Amino acid sequence: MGSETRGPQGFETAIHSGPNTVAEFHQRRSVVSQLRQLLHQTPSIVPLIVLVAATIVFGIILGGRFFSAYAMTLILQQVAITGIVGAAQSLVILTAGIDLSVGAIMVLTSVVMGQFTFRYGLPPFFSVACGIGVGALIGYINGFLVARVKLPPFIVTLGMWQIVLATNFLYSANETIRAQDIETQAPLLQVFGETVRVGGAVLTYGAIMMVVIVCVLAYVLRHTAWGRHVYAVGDDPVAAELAGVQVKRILISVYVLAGIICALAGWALIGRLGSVSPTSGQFENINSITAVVIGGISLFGGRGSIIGMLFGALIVGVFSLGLGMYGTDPQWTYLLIGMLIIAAVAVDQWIRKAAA
Amino acid sequence: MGSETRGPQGFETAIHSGPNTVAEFHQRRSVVSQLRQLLHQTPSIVPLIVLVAATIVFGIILGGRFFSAYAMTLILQQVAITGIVGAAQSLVILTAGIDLSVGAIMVLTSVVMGQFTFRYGLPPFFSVACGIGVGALIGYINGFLVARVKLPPFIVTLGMWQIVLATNFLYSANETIRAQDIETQAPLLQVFGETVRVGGAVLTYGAIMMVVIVCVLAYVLRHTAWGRHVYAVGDDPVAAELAGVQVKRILISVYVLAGIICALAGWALIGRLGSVSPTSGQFENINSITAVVIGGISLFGGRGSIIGMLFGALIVGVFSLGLGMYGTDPQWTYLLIGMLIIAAVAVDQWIRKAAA
Amino acid sequence: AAPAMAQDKTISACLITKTDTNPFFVKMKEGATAEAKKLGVNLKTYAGKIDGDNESQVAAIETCIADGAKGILITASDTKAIVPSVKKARDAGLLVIALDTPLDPIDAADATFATDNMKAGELIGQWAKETLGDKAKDAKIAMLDLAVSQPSVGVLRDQGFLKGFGIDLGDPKKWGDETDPRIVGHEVTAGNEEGGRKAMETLLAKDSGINLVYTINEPAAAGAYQALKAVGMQEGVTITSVDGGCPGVKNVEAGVIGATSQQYPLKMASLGVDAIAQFAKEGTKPKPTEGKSFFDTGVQLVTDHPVEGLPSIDTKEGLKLCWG
Amino acid sequence: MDQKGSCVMEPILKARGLVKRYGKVTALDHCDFDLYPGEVLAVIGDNGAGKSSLIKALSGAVRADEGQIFLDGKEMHFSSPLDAREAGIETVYQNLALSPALSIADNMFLGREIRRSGFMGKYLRTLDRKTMGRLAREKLNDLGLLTIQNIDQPVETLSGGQRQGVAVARAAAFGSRVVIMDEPTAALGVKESRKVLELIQDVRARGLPIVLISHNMPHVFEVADRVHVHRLGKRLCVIDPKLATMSDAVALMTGAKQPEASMEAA
Amino acid sequence: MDQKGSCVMEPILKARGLVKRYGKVTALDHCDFDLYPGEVLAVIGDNGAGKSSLIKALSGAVRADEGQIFLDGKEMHFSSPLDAREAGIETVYQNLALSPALSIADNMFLGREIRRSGFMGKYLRTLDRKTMGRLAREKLNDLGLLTIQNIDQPVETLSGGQRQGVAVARAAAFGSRVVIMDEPTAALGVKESRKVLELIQDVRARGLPIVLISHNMPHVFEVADRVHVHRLGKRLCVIDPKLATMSDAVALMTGAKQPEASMEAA
Ligand SMILES: Nc1ncnc2c1ncn2[C@@H]1O[C@H](COP(=O)(O)OP(=O)(O)OP(=O)(O)O)[C@@H](O)[C@H]1O
Ligand SMILES: Nc1ncnc2c1ncn2[C@@H]1O[C@H](COP(=O)(O)OP(=O)(O)OP(=O)(O)O)[C@@H](O)[C@H]1O
Ligand SMILES: [Mg+2]
Ligand SMILES: [Mg+2]
Repeated sequence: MGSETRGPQGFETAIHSGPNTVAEFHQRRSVVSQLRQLLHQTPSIVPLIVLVAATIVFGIILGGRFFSAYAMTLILQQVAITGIVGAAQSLVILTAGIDLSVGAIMVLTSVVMGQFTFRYGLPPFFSVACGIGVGALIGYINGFLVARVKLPPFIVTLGMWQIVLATNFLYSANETIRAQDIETQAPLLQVFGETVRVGGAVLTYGAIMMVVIVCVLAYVLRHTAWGRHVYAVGDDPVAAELAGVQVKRILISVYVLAGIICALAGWALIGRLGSVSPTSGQFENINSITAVVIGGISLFGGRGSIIGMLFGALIVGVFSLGLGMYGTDPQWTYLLIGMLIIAAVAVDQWIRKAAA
Repeated sequence: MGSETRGPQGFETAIHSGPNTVAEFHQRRSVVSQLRQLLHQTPSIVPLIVLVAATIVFGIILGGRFFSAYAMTLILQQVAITGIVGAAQSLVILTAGIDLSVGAIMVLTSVVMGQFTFRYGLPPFFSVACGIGVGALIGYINGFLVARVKLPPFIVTLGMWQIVLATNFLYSANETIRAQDIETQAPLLQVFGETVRVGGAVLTYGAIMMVVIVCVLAYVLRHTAWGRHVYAVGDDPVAAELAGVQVKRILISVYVLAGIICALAGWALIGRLGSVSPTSGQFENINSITAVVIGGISLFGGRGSIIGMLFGALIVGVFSLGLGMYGTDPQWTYLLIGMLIIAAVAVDQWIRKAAA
Repeated sequence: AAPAMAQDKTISACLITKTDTNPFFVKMKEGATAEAKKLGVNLKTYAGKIDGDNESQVAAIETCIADGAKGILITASDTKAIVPSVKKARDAGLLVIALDTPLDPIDAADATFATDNMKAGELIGQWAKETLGDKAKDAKIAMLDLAVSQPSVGVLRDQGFLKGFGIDLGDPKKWGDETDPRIVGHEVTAGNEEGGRKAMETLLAKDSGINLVYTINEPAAAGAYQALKAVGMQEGVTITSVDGGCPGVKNVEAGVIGATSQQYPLKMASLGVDAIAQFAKEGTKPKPTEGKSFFDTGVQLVTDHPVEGLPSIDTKEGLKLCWG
Repeated sequence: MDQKGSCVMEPILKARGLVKRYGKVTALDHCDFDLYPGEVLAVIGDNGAGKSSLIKALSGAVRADEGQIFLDGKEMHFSSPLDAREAGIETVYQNLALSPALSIADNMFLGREIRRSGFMGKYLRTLDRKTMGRLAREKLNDLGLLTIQNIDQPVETLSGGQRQGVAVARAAAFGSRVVIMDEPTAALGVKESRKVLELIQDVRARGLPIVLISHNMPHVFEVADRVHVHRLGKRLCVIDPKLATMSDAVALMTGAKQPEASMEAA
Repeated sequence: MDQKGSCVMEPILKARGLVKRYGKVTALDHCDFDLYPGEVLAVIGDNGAGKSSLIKALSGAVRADEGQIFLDGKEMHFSSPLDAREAGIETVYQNLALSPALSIADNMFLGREIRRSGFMGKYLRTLDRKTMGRLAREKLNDLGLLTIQNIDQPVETLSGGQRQGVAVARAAAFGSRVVIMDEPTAALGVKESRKVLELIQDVRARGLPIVLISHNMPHVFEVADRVHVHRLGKRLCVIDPKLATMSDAVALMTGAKQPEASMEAA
């Protein structure tokens, strides 16, 4: 057994005399590949470009009516709800999940805020808190089922969507609470409908809240440990777990936070509509997913930025307003938005493929 | 360099004198674990058990009315459309995809069959062929985008859903073709509405077609190379590709076949409604996904049986009819079905976890 | 107030419908478009995604304001919830006319051109009661409604029917709380054939003795008929409906539907467009019908089996007046 | 750096000037390759040198951006692993390429299923599970590689070593021209590795040439007839393990030494 | 089969009677384990013997069904890898546990991020990227393991060997009590493997005990102070590589031989 000496095997001695660099290769540098590289590094640039381009095109077609401060801020108002819900959706999708119940949570919480005030006569402040609590609770149930029982998010939230919506109709008895009543008895509920005017620009607090939520989340996702962990969980949950991320806790916190943001959206919805209407917002799940996808966040999780989602929502807003003003049949608008969705991911895919 | 002899390293000689078995372990055998094992091996047993249980419970509550041949076959009739569409959905989900456009394809193809006959005066047979062609074409576009452009199926079919639905409304001009007109001028379109009566049992050709499609697909998936490849693609597309499966071709063929099956569902829909109505079936995508999920097919692809989907559809049918006959508020029905979805996957998960 | 931007010479107006998939609204749109073309009004149309989609309608109103439209015609999805947005539009100087469905409160709009949906329901309810005669006492009624969210049209027609039939309504603002044993059950149909058939089947399984069917609209009625036909019960059961669309009236003619209450969306739409054109030129607003808080575009019972004391038109007449 | 002329045999598998780029990285940089009939050719090189990329290009798993591949002197254009397989090249990939939920038999016959004879097979395309199961068991037994009880159990229920065995057995059983193995023993224990090496020698004995990628020098020097040294995306040289030592090989692949004529294979 | 009594030191990491079942398989079957301060303990065994399962139980990645784990004599109940890490046990898992889309620095500090000092860090919980970047670079350089240009590049852009390096460096840099490495060299080339072995010796020189799982006998016998032989889910024996030969080790782990007192470690 002559070969059984301890220490490095003989043939390995040569290593130390070799160059100490890792394998390196020539790099090509064409303009296209450099562009792709840039786009890859900052994925929210693509939706930004599309947004600017769409705005310019509609501006040229529709002229001053569209390019006015009023119309521009109107878009912001119109996407406020989708933007806020989209922020919740982005969080969930970054963890490689999906939340089909966001719109339902939003409506139910707005109904809770309204009914607690008017049916039970609770102080509006307290009702709002209860609404947010309900949002957090539903989020917690979603999160619990996803993280602990390990059910696929699609199914959990598909079921929850139906459950919450049915609860909403049963609880509200399909009754709308009128704007006048809210105005006189509980103006706090409408606070996000208040506007700030700067020249022709009309900003609602709701729109401002959307921007604030997105900015805060962008900060949190990028600059805090929790944010990094959200990305890690979406990227590869097993690896994240082994690397010391508390995957279950992160997942649950994400769903709870999404529920809370949806409740804020519900509050903003009251401001936007003036009234509390249990039939609103049933399609917010599709709208928010659309915004997220056009904004370049990967449905497989772990990649994308929440700012992109905001651009995505605005793109849809620009298209709807622009096509509406142009006088297109609404069905054509849906058709174009359908194509936009596919085109957006196709571009995204192209960038990724190139720069991988 | 004494250690550099050719041939096995010295220390390896001991191997051949060792036992030649792979590592083996003790096996536990409790009743629960054996049950889990059985359930794991034949995943469609769970939905079957739920189905039987639900039928018995409703039978006890509702008595003879529910346990009649009429009510039983009625459920079959009511789930015929969902079952056919669910067969298409199952195929797609087995490849780890999802098809949100199934319902839209179904409606559009039924409209094409109707309008081609009545607007252009084409022979019904030809119109039906055109409808099936349209279904295949849309399926092909979906498949192309998924397989070749490599876009996520969720996005592709989300966009396609909106595009097809908008096209449907634009093309049909929202006009219904009346049952009487079809009956007199193009009875072929209604053929799947014809009934076969056996005692109190009333079977439509549509329901029979559903059973036939499911059985044929069950055979194909289990006993042909194509079927095995569908599972392999859903299981791990990269591995399947390397192992010699033509992944792209399989994916495209699956989406095309799904489109064709949806077109057949569209034909069956005309039979069921008597008329051609462009507003029907918009939520068939959600219904079919629900059936697939309750039936135990994994949304991650590669696992589950199409027979399970049929049981899943029947479970939903039993619940809606049972609750409807019991006189539950329709809202409660929605709520219960939402819970059913979550419960179904929770049970499934439990089985998998145990037997993995 | 938002500025009415570019002062185009052409008058522009908006039509906002609940959905653009229901034939009723599609026809309304066609009527409005035709009238607008005649008057040289630039009409843009908007719609919600489903019945009850209030948000899309709010966005549509805002778009119209931004677009500098002179007036808005709206069939509100949520008659209460839309009010603040309507107020915004009126504050911005637009004429807002509610079509088909009055707002709540009704004076939230400048004018209302509407069918009385409660009345429409009452007519078929009364007709059914008279037609069944003595059997009305122990009728078995299937109620095929619109949606679980109970949008107001659905509630008004349903409750109108029951009122006309002489059933105690409970809370007239919602269906499903009645205790009369003659009602077999309420099911929802989404207002289309598929839903109509499934709902009918479910109720038939519940009680195969059903002999009277109320349906929210004629597509649902057609679906219900298919379900009855499938079990060979089409002869003994009376179906009533609301709308008066051409396929519906033809179904009355064919005996599929016993009676339907016909409304006039084309009339509503063209009257609305006229009113906006008038307002833009002269600044005058339309006046409501004498004795009512809205301009009633009328509803008539269409049946080939008229009953004593209930004015109705036959299907020949109905076909002349039908929409689409 | 060219193959020394004096060889009378034509290479069975030959590649010239292969280039493969991944974004910024050039994984193959005008790489040449020669495999002669009946030999075991080892490919060695640093991590990231491009060995797997070379193998993938040869087996159709990726398409090279430039360059040509010849099988028996005929230029081939493989656009999928299936093409290569149909030409007789079987590959064990570094990441195995087994479908976890399918059975062992299904996996072995994936993409080359056997249909029943007669009507059922011809028109209904029914698979002949019995024959496939029998053949799969035979092949596994023949190779003496595994003691697997149930040929129908899903691959995911096997241990890592057993899976590796199935993949290797599949390639060895079906390869008709060339068998390629990318690090077949990386995750294997001492005993399991030994079985794979024995298998390689069995296959060579059947006359099939084998390409073996490995980081394990003793294994390489034990079974290889020639050693292709890969460095920085190209073939640095081909050495003869009987003339060169492991130290030489390591020195060459890490760049500590330049190739010398004395070590090169004929 | 118990540890021979005569050892004066207490094990730093000790396990008794660990049981772990996966469905039908019992991956750990009343397994014992002892790691003494300052030593390199190698764990060897066949594929599927349960080595990774043992390591996962020790590092909190899975929860054992039965049995106890002691760190410095105190019984521990790890319910997640984080718990174990906070107790000072760092692990390199067989499948690395890196997040591909995150940067090298992010990965190194995952779960132990450093916050800024002052208001930003305390109330806004802002991360101190600068410090983390600097420290990450220092650790990587200290270990002389990698020549990585950009500490902020995503891990997915690294080659397999470089990734392995990041994982090993992370464990070595942060382990305060015990470092566990599960086949750290399986996918590595000769040069890269050598660096990892040198690193192991560096870490031992710093006084940290190491658990090394490997199928590579020469490596094991080169660096290990004691060798834990794992067979059929339990510890068969612990041998002293200075007393026993590689042949003995292989014979033991494959079941060709029963443990003898003469080989066992003190
Ligand atoms: N799909 C891919 N996308 C991007 N880069 C890739 C891809 N596959 C390989 N590379 C890169 O190409 C180079 C060569 O990789 P390859 O896998 O061929 O190396 P290798 O010699 O097989 O290394 P190892 O010994 O670690 O398996 C590496 O730098 C790797 O990062
Ligand atoms: N997550 C799991 N689910 C089911 N079975 C598992 C799981 N992890 C491990 N096993 C089984 O447990 C047994 C021991 O596996 P383990 O990974 O601990 O072996 P190992 O000694 O590390 O092998 P290797 O040397 O191949 O890494 C094997 O039979 C394996 O199939
Ligand atoms: Mg490789
Ligand atoms: Mg292991």
